[in-house]
Amino acid sequence: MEPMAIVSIFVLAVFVGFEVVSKVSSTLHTPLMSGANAIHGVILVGAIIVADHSSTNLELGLAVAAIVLATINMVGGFVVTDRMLEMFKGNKK
Amino acid sequence: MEPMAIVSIFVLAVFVGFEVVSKVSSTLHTPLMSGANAIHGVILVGAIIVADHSSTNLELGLAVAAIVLATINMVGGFVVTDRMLEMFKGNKK
Amino acid sequence: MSRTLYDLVGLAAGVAFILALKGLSHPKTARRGNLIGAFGATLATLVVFFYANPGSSLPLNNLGWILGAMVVGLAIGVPAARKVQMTQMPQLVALFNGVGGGAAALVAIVEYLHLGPKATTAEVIFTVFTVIVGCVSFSGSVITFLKLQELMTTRPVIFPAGRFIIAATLVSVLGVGVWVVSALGTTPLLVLAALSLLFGVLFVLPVGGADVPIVISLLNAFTGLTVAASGYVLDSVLLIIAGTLVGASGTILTRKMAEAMGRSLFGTLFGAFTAKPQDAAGSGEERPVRSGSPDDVAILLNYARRVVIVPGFGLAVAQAQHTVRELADMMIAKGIDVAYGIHPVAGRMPGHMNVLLAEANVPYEQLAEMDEVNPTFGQTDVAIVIGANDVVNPAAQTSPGCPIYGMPILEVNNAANIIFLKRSMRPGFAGIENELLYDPKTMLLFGDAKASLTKVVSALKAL
Amino acid sequence: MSRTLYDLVGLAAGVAFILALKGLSHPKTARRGNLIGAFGATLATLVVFFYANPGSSLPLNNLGWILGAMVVGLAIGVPAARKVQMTQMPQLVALFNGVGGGAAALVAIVEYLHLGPKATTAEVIFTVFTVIVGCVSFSGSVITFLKLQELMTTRPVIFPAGRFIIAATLVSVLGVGVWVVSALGTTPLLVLAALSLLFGVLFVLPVGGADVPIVISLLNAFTGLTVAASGYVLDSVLLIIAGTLVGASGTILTRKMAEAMGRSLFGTLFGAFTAKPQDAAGSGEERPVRSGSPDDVAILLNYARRVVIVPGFGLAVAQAQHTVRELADMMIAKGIDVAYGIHPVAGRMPGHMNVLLAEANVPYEQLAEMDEVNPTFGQTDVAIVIGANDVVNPAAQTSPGCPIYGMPILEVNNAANIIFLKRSMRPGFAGIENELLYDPKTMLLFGDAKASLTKVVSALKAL
Ligand SMILES: NC(=O)c1ccc[n+]([C@@H]2O[C@H](COP(=O)([O-])OP(=O)(O)OC[C@H]3O[C@@H](n4cnc5c(N)ncnc54)[C@H](OP(=O)(O)O)[C@@H]3O)[C@@H](O)[C@H]2O)c1
Ligand SMILES: NC(=O)c1ccc[n+]([C@@H]2O[C@H](COP(=O)([O-])OP(=O)(O)OC[C@H]3O[C@@H](n4cnc5c(N)ncnc54)[C@H](OP(=O)(O)O)[C@@H]3O)[C@@H](O)[C@H]2O)c1
Repeated sequence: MEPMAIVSIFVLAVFVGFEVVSKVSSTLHTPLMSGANAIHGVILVGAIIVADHSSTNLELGLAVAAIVLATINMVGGFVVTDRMLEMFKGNKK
Repeated sequence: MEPMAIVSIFVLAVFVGFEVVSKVSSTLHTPLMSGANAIHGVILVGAIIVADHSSTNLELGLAVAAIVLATINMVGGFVVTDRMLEMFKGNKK
Repeated sequence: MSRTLYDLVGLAAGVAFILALKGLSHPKTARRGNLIGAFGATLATLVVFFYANPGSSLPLNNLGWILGAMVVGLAIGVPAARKVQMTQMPQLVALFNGVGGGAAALVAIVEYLHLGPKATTAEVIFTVFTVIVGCVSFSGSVITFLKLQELMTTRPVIFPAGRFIIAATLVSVLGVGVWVVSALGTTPLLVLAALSLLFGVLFVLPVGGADVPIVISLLNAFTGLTVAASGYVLDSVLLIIAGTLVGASGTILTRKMAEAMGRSLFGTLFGAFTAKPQDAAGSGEERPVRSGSPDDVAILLNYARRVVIVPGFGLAVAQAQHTVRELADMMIAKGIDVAYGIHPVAGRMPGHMNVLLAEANVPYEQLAEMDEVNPTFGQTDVAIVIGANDVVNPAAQTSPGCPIYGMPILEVNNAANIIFLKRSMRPGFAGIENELLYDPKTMLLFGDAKASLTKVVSALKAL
Repeated sequence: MSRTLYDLVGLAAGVAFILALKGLSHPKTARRGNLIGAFGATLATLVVFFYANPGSSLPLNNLGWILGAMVVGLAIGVPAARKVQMTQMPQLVALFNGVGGGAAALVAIVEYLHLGPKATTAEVIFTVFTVIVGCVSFSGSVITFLKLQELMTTRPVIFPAGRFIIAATLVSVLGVGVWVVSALGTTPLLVLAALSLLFGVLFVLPVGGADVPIVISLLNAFTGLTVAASGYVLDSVLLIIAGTLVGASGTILTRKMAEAMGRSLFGTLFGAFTAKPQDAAGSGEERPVRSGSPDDVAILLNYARRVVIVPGFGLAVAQAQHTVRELADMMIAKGIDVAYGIHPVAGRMPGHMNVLLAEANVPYEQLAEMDEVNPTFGQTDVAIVIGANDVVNPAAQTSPGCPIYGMPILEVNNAANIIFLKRSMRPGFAGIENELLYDPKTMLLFGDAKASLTKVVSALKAL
């Protein structure tokens, strides 16, 4: 993709990121942090891609480690966030 | 630019557009509409570009008309918005 | 100038537009936001003069024509924006929007002529979109201008078989659009433009006057999208971002305005198809009303503990904002609790009353929004309605058939006394009668709002 | 699967992440937001299995390894997330963040090895960025984990000439970074990784325990940026969008957290360089305190008109949230006005108290935020502080040198009576003494919070 396109996407995503969380109340700081944390676990996709084209054992070993770590980040992150938020449930009905 | 980049930029810009105005109070509806209106006057840039590469009189004539209209839109829009907002000034200090 | 630098400046202008919209959404930063937007637009305009498009060289071809056209645009736009009266602001915004749509359509047409058969299918599709929407925006805005300027009736124009004609026009617009995409050529494109202009007219005619600002806002969002589409054809990130921003924020704004007026967006745009023309002067019969003198009004006000002032379009017409402030200050000095009840659509544009009263330096705290003031009418001794009508009309809550049905109103009918300052028994913008004028607790003070208020002020001083 | 479809699914996942963050920002939609995010992540993960990258074919190479590694990750991540106690949540979030950063660094390293000399300069620069920041995030998160888990001291670790060592490490990290960009090669990259890991440790060590959540949040934002950078190298719009979103929202969130704790972000990160180690037990002298029995406490509560409950970390440790609710319900039944005063950083993670009390089904209306409850302490008869300490410590307002100076506190010192439920005279997280414990209007009830509360409840029943 052209550099200009990437810069534009980056700048716009920065604004979206700023705006969507700009009104969060302090009650939700932790779940939001934890949810955002889970989102960057999507690096799993990158880890799978590099595992696919690993050609040496070193590469494959590192890629497999990356997959393990990224999976922990992603899945664990969403599960733990859900657990936290579940506790708010009682009052929100 | 690649179609994918354009689609991404479009989608992100839609979110930015939604988010930035989502909290506007009804007091500011008109100035906001008028300001947004002025912003699309930036089609002036497009009008200048097509005037530059107009090769027939028909093209040039239409392009010149587009420049006149776009300038009215852009400059008039910002000026009128500023006039409206100037009136709020007294209370905002 | 290199392409990269040119694009980066464009992106910077796009960021300026984002910051502009953000600023415009908050009272404290609104003016600065607008200036940031103007700065971004200036930057973007200047920079095109320093970048040679592929196949072109600097200085730009036709530079004289370009600069001349800009000067003409400035000579028209600036004075118009400077001189317009506050009451005519909405018309002007409508016109500015329309010319923007027109410009986008023209740009698309020129680029189409220029590209000729070299145009890709995607480019042709975007061109067709821009021409259709730009033309609709242009002619639709002109009609809204005529309605608001009262150069034509403000009421829905319903003609026999109207909805079939509109539907047929839309179908032909789309048909010709497909024709352009498949066959190419100048003629189909001009036919498309003509049909789109016609559709714009037909689309806006049946919209009731009260819904006109919603339509302006919607057309504004549409024009934004045409600019984004032009950005695709002209390969300009700036136009894509700017147009999309306006399209998206305009859509949200349109929805918010419709909400503030208690209308569904869908109903606004298509409801008029089925509406029956209303009878302007109601039943026309002569019914008794209670009219009073400025002294009567002054006495009523003098002994009140709480007074709510409800300003409307007539206040703007009479330019009575300074006089009303004088009256309010006098009452406050007498220890009376005074508030202004501001309806979101009082006047002829959203926020109109805020603008007018701010101009008169009315302190912000005295302005109460509808939701805030409505519960207090029960404890209000006098509601004084100055040049307003529709925004206090109980018909909006009680008669399902009427054009403003469903709009939230200022419930002055709950106040102990109601005073109306207006010139006649004529109805307001929506053209429907207001039963409240005949209410036993209502007193009417006929005359121009400013003149009447001046008399009330003198009478109150004399007490 | 075509590239276009693959990219569109990626974009859809990006949109899901936007909606997730948006949802997570509002109490009503938070849980749904998280699920939308999980959905987006699942979608994005599934789709890579169906798209062959350039120079590759389906099914993916090393598919067994890939799936096996994912199973291992699931087997570790899910139980950890399921079983962790609420009090240990922050540690877990820190660890999850760290492994994410580590994964990003590993991905960058593998891609670098794979590309070899074919890598463009831009790709190498992004790789260097990812390796540095990913490694810092990884080792920094591990240290925060150790601090929070109290496997090491929670106080700032200051070592002689610390700031010079840190600065020197940073300079070498950057130097090696430049080396990698100019010379390429595996060795420099691994040196870079090692130095970055070291820098991460040194960077977090001097941060005071109270500021640890701010650091976690910052590292979280950093990890986001590394993911965006990987997106550039791997040509994935999804990773660019997702990473940037987390980077941007994480930055805002970090600032907001720092504000809630009354700290400047800069001071948090660099202030510790100059801080002097605090003396844990204050002056160490034995001063008289007033301690009471559960009966004394019950009597005080019974005759109060307004009671504010201030929960803190100790409540979480003792799992006393249900007992405290029982106590509150009893008081409410007696007609006492009861509110919970929630400090934004009470406990060990922002919003910790809300989570705990919500778990105990405390009605939302009874929870008062700091700004809301502070002005009411003047009319409060009893403030009952349960397992909290730092968040009510007036030193935050009065002694400029102390680690929590500047943090807004719950001003229980304005209440007529203060009751502290804690186990000892030991200080709280920040390790500083609380003068309030020696205040004449303070009564201490020593013991585990849950046990003490149970006794108070019985005593109150007996009255
Ligand atoms: N705010 C917006 O965005 C917007 C935009 C377009 C349309 N609208 C519509 O406009 C209406 C606004 O309601 P409104 O109550 O403000 O206005 P209105 O219903 O139009 O009533 C205005 C009243 O002012 C009186 N008036 C006119 N000139 C006057 C003068 N010089 N001195 C004293 N009275 C004068 C008129 O009666 P006389 O002729 O008897 O004096 C009229 O009854 C609504 O229907 C709304 O939907 C609003
Ligand atoms: N919320 C966040 O994001 C976050 C994250 C990290 C750090 N922090 C920091 O943590 C602190 C939070 O303040 P805080 O007032 O909630 O906690 P605190 O200052 O750490 O005080 C907790 C108190 O609870 C008592 N305690 C511990 N276990 C107990 C039990 N089982 N029963 C009864 N009492 C018990 C302890 O005293 P005894 O040992 O005498 O019982 C201690 O004094 C602040 O310094 C804040 O900056 C906050």
